[in-house]
Amino acid sequence: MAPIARRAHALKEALDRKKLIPEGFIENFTKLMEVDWDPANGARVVARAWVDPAFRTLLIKDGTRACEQFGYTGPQGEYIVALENTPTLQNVIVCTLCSCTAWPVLGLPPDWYKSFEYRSRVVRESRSVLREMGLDLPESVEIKVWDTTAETRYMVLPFRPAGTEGWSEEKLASIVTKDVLIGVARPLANA
Amino acid sequence: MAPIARRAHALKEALDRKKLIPEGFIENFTKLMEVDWDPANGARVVARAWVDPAFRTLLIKDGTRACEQFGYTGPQGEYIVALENTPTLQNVIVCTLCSCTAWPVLGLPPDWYKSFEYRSRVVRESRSVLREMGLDLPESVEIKVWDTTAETRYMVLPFRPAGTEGWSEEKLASIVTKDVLIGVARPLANA
Amino acid sequence: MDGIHDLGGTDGFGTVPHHVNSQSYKPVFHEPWEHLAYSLLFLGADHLKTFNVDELRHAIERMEPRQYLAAPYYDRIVVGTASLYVEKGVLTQAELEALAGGAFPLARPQTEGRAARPTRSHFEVGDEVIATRDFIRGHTRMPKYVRGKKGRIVHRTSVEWPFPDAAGHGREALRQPTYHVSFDAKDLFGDGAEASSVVVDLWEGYLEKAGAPNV
Amino acid sequence: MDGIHDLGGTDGFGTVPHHVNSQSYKPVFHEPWEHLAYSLLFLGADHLKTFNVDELRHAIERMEPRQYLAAPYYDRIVVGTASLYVEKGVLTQAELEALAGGAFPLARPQTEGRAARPTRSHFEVGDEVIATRDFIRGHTRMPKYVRGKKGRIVHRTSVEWPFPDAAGHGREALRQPTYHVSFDAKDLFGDGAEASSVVVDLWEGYLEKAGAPNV
Repeated sequence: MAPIARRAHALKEALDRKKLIPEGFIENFTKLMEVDWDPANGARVVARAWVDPAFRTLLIKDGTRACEQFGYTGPQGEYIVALENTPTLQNVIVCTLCSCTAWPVLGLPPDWYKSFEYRSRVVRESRSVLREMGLDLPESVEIKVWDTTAETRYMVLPFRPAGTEGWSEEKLASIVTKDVLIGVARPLANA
Repeated sequence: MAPIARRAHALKEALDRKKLIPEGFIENFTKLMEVDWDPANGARVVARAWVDPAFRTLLIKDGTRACEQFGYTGPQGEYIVALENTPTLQNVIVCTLCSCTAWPVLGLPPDWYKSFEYRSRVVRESRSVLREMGLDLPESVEIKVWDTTAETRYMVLPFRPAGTEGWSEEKLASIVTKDVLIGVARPLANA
Repeated sequence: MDGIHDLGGTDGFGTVPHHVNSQSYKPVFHEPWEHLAYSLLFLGADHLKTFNVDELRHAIERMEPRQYLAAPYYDRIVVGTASLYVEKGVLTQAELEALAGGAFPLARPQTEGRAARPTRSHFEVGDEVIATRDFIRGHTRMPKYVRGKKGRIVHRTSVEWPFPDAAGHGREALRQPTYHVSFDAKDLFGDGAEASSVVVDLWEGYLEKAGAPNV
Repeated sequence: MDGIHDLGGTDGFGTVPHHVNSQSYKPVFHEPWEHLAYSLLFLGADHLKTFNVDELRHAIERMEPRQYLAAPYYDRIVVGTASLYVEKGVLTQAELEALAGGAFPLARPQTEGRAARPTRSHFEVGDEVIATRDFIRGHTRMPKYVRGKKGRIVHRTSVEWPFPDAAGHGREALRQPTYHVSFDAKDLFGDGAEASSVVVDLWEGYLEKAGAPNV
């Protein structure tokens, strides 16, 4: 088998020779993926929900519309549902069948999210998987796993940690990481 | 990863250095595998059952004892059950979990029997698998698949084909192949 | 299909290769060819309309299982995408292999797929439903770990999408809402289950009202 | 365990690489090292009594799934056998790697296994039984495609064998008969099933009387 770098370039070259790739198409799409789709987007949405009760209500009722207010739309973001954590409930997102994720608000899925280890294990051994990854939840915290098997794209809405009173939205957003938005981490005031 | 030939020899060498391999152990066991365990054994059992009704009754009632009469005993042959075909019933043997087979009467399992293709498909798509392999059974023939998931070791007892009247046991045995004993082929008088 | 890709609940894999919050996630791509995987996929699915994303998912599922398991993620996207360009007649495998200077194995052949059953009345939030006992040879988005299991609807989508078991085969596909169905994790994975519940997003055609016969 | 080895019913694999009666099956081994796989396995299981064959099966199941799927058959036997010699303290992985002149990956770690439930009364030929809904993390010889399914007993063995879910972990194992349980293939694989029935050989501890609650 030819190495994957050679196969990937062969596919591009074959399409190019048939003039099927519009000028700038790959560059523009790559910029979307590398720059525009970013977990900082989701973090801004979460921070707003933490400081604005009306926005929080909208986010939970209609995540797509709430994210649209920030301009976070596009492929893999057409139907966004926010999953609200509480101190005793941790929501965790996976796609066991492939790799579906809310690109516009979370960015492209990270390698570990697409790993066979995560996909196979988190639905069955969620607590052990989270502990191994560094999130050791007490038994009193219930874990709910959301398998992204259709067109809904989930984002986790974490609960605002103690010690963040009076923080600006920007500072609040800074503790909401990609891992927090997937549900394998919780935000910390002293992170 | 070191190539498998090197890993296999390393395992032998490591055991050898600790003087754990008795003189001749590997040679004797290899002779058993290469020479003694042979599908010709099972073929002799089938031929006897075709010409000797009392033996046939014993084979069906207690396959282990019937095979013992020929000296076909040993590992993977401690509990032998013969599965009787009829013109409208084809028994087929598989081991979906690993590779279990009745070594003393069938010989070691062939590569295709141990293939992921056979193990995954024959329980679910038995008719298609047999057809692809060259045994195109009419719909009127029922297929029963036996998964060797415990210690029973199966052998298929085919029905004696027309056109073999008056044949010697030796000639009868000659049309009972390893594939016939596994159940993916039927014996033919004009093979 | 009950393929190697349907990984939920499979035992034997080791530790997830990540410690939380240890990565910046930049750069997004690690190899200079990786961005081509999604770019050329979206070229075909979005710009050229040569295939849809359900077909892409199915093309990846149709990879020979050993190839699927051995290939890194973006390699699988490249193979699935290339398979569809070839199956749709845009490119040939020979062209690709000539340009790659070596073998370029593509997905295994398609099966037929299946149409969605005709629309029935919708389910409501709170309804108990059973995931059908169907064994689908083609594309489906119902993971096998819910087959025949009882769950409760927690959300019905306000949008409808093409039934993937048809769309994934390039067939005309009815649109249906999907449902977030909450399953008790113990019903799915026995006493060792470590979540309280697993919520799966299922097309209407994958569901039957609980209490119907044969469930 | 619901491992990659539990292949019955998995979709996506191609044609069986064989045409009936086309091979002489001689020579039995195709590579000069292949006979070592079984010889050194039986050295450990039979002559040295270092481990049993159930443990060997489980050691192979514990191979990293990608390694399992990529390895030829006798390679898997070598890895399983070597893993047990190392786990039992007879050899070390370092010794093996030094002699092999390269990496010698072994099976992933064991779990605990489980004891058989205490003996009950036997089932009889003709009884309807249900394969338990257990999800076993360790070794088991009940393929997942029969879990929770109803079948009928066609034979009870006259011999009893160690319960593999214990024996496969080197634990003291109760002996039980096994039963040839005939399942309607459609119950196992839906309408596309192509056999009339699939008969699976199941230890007594894998079975419950049909009609018991929750089945």
